[in-house]
Amino acid sequence: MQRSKRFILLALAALLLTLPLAATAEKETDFGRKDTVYVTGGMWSIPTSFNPITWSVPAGLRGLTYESLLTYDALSDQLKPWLAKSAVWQADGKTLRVTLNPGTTWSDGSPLTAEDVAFTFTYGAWSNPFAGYLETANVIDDRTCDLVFSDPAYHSINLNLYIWPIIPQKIWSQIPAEEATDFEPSLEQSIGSGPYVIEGYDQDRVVYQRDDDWWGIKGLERSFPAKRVVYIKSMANNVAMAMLSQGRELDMANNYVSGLPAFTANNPALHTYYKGAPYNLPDNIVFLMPNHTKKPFNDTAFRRALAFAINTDDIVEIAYENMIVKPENSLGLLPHPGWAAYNNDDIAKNLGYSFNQDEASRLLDAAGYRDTDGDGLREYPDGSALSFKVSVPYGWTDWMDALRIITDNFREVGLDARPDFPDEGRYQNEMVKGEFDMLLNNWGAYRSSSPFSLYQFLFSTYTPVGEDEWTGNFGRYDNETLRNLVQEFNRIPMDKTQESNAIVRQIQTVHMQDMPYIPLWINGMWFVANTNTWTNWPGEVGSTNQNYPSLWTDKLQIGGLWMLSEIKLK
Amino acid sequence: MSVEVENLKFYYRTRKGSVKALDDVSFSIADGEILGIAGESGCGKSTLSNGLIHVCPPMELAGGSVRLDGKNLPLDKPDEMNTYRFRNLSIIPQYALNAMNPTVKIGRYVQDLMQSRGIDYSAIEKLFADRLRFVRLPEGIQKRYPIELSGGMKQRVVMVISTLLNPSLLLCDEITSALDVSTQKVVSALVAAFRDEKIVKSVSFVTHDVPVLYQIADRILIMYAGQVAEAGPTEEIIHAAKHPYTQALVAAMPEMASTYRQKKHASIPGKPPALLDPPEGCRFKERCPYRMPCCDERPQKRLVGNGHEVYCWKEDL
Amino acid sequence: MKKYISRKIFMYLLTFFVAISINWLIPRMMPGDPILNLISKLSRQATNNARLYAELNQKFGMDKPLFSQYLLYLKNLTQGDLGQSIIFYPKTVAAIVSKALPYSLTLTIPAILLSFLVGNYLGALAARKKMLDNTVLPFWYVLTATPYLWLSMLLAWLLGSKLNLFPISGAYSFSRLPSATLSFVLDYLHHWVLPFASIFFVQLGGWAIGMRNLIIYELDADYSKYLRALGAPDKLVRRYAYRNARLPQITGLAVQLGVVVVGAITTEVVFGYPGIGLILAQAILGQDYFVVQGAFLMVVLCVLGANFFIDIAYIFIDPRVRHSMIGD
Amino acid sequence: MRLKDNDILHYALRNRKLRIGLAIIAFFMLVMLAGPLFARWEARERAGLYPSAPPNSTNWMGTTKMKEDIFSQFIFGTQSTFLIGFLAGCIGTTIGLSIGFFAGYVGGWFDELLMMLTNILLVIPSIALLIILAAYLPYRGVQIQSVIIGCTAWPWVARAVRSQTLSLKQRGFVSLARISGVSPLRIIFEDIAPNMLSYVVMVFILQFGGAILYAVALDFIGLGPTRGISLGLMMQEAFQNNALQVGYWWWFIPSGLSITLIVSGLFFLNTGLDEVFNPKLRDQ
Repeated sequence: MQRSKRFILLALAALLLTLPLAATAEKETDFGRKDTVYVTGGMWSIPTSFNPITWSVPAGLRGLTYESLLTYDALSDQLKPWLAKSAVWQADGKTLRVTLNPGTTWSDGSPLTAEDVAFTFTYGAWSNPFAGYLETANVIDDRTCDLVFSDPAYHSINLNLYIWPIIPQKIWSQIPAEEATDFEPSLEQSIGSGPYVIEGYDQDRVVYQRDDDWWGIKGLERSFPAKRVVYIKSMANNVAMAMLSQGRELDMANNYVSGLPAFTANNPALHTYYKGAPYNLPDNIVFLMPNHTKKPFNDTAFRRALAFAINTDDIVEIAYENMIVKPENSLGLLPHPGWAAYNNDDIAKNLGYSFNQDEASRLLDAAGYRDTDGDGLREYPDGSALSFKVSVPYGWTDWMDALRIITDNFREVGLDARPDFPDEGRYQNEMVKGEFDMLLNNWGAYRSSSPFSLYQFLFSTYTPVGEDEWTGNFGRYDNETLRNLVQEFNRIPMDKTQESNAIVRQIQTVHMQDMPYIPLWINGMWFVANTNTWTNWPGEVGSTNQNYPSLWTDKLQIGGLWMLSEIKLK
Repeated sequence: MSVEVENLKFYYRTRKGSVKALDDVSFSIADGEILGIAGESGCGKSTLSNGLIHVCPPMELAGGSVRLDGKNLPLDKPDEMNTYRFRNLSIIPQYALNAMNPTVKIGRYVQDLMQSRGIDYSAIEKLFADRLRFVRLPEGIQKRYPIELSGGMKQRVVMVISTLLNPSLLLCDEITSALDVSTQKVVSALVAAFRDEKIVKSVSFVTHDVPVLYQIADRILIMYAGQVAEAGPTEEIIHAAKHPYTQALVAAMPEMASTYRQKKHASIPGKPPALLDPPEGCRFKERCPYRMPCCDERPQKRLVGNGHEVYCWKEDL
Repeated sequence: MKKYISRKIFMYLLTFFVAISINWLIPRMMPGDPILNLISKLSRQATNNARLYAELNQKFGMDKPLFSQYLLYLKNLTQGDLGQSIIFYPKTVAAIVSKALPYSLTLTIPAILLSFLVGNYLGALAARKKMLDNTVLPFWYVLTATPYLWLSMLLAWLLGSKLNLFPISGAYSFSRLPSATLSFVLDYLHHWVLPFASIFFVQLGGWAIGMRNLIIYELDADYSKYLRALGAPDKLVRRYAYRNARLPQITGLAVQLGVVVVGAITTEVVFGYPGIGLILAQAILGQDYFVVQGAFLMVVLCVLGANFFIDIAYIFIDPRVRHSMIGD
Repeated sequence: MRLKDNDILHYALRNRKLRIGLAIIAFFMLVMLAGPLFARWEARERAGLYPSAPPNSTNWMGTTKMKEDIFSQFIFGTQSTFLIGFLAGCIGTTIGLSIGFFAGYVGGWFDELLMMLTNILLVIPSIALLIILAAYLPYRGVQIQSVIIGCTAWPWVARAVRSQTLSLKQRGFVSLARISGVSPLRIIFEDIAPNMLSYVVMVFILQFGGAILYAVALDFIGLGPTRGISLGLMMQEAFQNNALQVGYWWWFIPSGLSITLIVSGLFFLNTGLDEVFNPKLRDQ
């Protein structure tokens, strides 16, 4: 009895002593360090289904394993060939002719043909981005397919050409379309066309292994230096930071990392897109969304006053420690070449807002919101008490910090505003049902080939209270003219910028005048890399890898894939 | 004389001063003798037993000596005492019913105990079995846990264990107080039997129950407030007590000698003095019906018969 | 014996039944539509909602009266159907939980058992000498008073990031896939050390204190006095005291199992250790009630199982229990 | 009676563990009560000149990333952490005490029933129950947190109190009181309760400390108060913002260290009291 216990103690002590020794010795690993790139960010939950056409797809699957027809260079605003050599609108304006690159194959070696393209875009209704307005998909030959649209929504179609993955007909034709999203392909069934195949996965990772027979090595004259890409599930902030600085099992993180400026200053191996502030490229816009079905948010003057009250510089400098760019103007557009044609500065100057609390107070006074009972807080014009809350999901720390600044600003102009941090579930519930006072959201305001995606998010729908709104007009802003303008915008071909800008000017004018949703700040494309093993990460200077540095879901197609093919071994 | 106790003092050290629980006590026990020690609770009789076996804080040896078989016991050196304990002097404690480790089998217990004392168990195994039989415990009791035994059985097991090494002196500390009357009888008969069989040479039998002593003791020592009041042959103490306290104590016993029926003593008025700061002189004086001025001085030992000593100033003893 | 065991089994079944009923009841007492709560997760694919709503409503029998819902819940449970995860869609709760369970068990069971053994040993050691006791006791107190996560973070920072001795994330290197090789096992152990140590040390303090107090009581017990009176050396007295003090500690072990779950959750979060705790924390933030409930059930089941095991083991360890059973 | 003669008080004043525990708790009580006089800002006020500033003459314990004054946060955080411990401790002790008392005192099937309930809740891990409860509550404040912690922590108190009551019941004075026809409530309050007072105080202290640790765990996994500040939240925010990695020790150390100190102080207090009330454990 005694002896065995002593033995256990000894064994334990020995174990604890030898493990660090084992660690310091050169470790034998399964994956060669120089063969593998370790990335994190963008994979928020455990990998569940390797089905490329569900929303819960593991990060990297669309892009590394399943490919889209085109890719989009989100830095230079250009569509680039990928599976397709080209996708050209025919003269009728309704037919999109897709021509595949030569030699496209699936990972099992069988050819990827125009049949697969046609299948992808006609398969089912749930899982098909063109469902409803794609008339037919005509296979012209092995390499060519015509997609014929009844009512071509050019901007939406453009978006999906570089997002949507082509799926193998031979696998998916066996799956009834209505079960498509429930289908969980086994690893054998996970036949993609991309440069990597799934090698394995666990609760906290997916390992992609390079397919050395990938068609693109010849077809695109492109290759990937890393034999493996290990996608690590997003981890606690401090763990990510520690692992990044060690660089042992993490090369790049697409995470918001609090304290990054102080941290990079002491770690020369760490690399960000910009050497100093703002460190990150702009990626999406966060809006303050008032609920238009509630008082006082149905009052335009009140909303405009709110816009003037917010010190967006504080958000950038304090909440984000200067890790993001400051917006150029109040239009709520990304500083991005693809959207530059629509950056109508004059509208912003004449109708927009800037941080000016005197103006905010003047507007509120003029609209009758005054402090009539002398408690330092404004009341409704009729004298009744005015107070409201602004919601952000609990745990989104950077947003929570930003929101504290915003509600402080509101108090400074005499408004009784309280920050509210509900759980994400309740936040979403209140959002889709229109039961909130005000909230912050950015769902559809991301970098894309056209600001249509932004206006579709904000203004394309209207759902009365009682029904659920899922697209983006959560505040139930009811403006039919604006809705029609957004649809009109979608129907103008991509290259006719002048024509579309005329419409966008109208949208922006209404937006700035009515201020239904207030643009707040521009979130960064969080990106930090460690250069100990892999170098030539995207950067403003000194890098030939000029690609959008993101491996978030559906961002590989706008730069992440290209980035991975252009990093170099140190 | 196998035991000679001279001027023994055991004090309890407390933060308010020393409690003189046993203050200058002398007596002796002859070979083959059972000395009964009686007195009210708090008179120092249990302190005496405990102190003889193990002086440990807060108890301390304040003076005096004990000779056992001619050798001085190193009472102030607990470690050296270890050699004498069990072998030369042993105790059957007051708490005999809880004295065994409940989670260890009896045989195993004795084995561990012997091993720890450096005694070869196999040499003693048979003796142990014989002794168990001697106290009329069933066979195979070595393989049982104490919890499986009745109170009387536990008591007997402890008696066997305590006397296993044939000690010269056996201290019995209130061993009958927790038992029912019939078991009391058996137990005290066993103590006498141990003596008769020469398993133990002499016995100090401490109890507050004088009738029990009448049955087995050869001599009786009456203690009061940490000191000896009277000592003498059993018959004399019971039937011809000299000390006023002894008289009161004996008078309080109902129907002496006919029965062991337990009954509360008819109480003597008053309380024993506090031993933290005991009064000068005779300690019984406050309660004594014969109090005299000279009682303020400590009474000297007076021999009033063959081996009958009294500590009292009263003249017409 | 039989009576005792069957009585125990009955109590545990009853407890389990109460636990699963609480589990069922709580979401239904909360305001709002639980299914809709779940669906709001599916927002990114709006088209799915109506269908999923109908499907889930039917699956969980939300349209039926409460009592039949309860029966349905029990029926699903007996078939091992814990429901459908939303944040980990389309995985079932059973699949997620069963994948995570081995990680939690291999982390917490050794931590509990080893801290129990070592803590008891050290506590007994400290009870031996006043000096030793006075010097190490404050240390035990500080250890038990340390929040698990605070210790986890400090360990991760010091031994992980600063000294670079141990990895601080995951259950095995990101440079591996599981295999049955020695190097994988070593790697696994290497990742296991820090989360293990965080739980181990906090627990250790508690056990040591408990043992110390018990030993002090036991050393004062009659049987210890008797041993001393018989001249037994301190060594034997202490050995017996330790032997007996261990028994109440084992009862404590059963209770501690439930408490360790706290440590396991926060520790797993800090180290990104892919066990039940991490799943639970994620499910809480994502309001994935079915996963929360599934994880809860799993934890309850483990704790109940361990308690039952200890109760039965007690029969063999403590003769007093065995004896009282015969008396039954 | 002179002070010197009072045994309990004497040992209490002499007991080192008790003194250490009292000193720690007194210190934090002082922080909590006198602190607000010195706290120049609200916990959430962006008061500092610089974000993440180390301790300086304006912000004595530095600032957070959000320019909040850590000294002020520390004071108000200590307040609510104590409040959580106190409230939850009170609730847990009260429930456990009443159930244990009545189960032990009344006995019979009533006892069986209550103990069955207690044993059931004792095995169900309370943290899991806590998480479930907290996860479904839409709003959480310090008070709600205390209530749910208190409501899940009582079973072992009940069990311990019951056995104490049983042993006290055996003693003569209770049966004497009973024979003399005194009402059970009077027996409980006049005879049993005073005898159990020391025990109750110690149970309360343990509950106090335990509740603080539970609250920290809840804060950490995102089930803390949705508004307000506590030491647990401070620690969680420091963790979220990489204070340790970046080296903002002034943000990270005070909260974690205070929690550890407060809880170990409570444990010291508890053991100290145990030794004072229980002569067997006293230092000789």
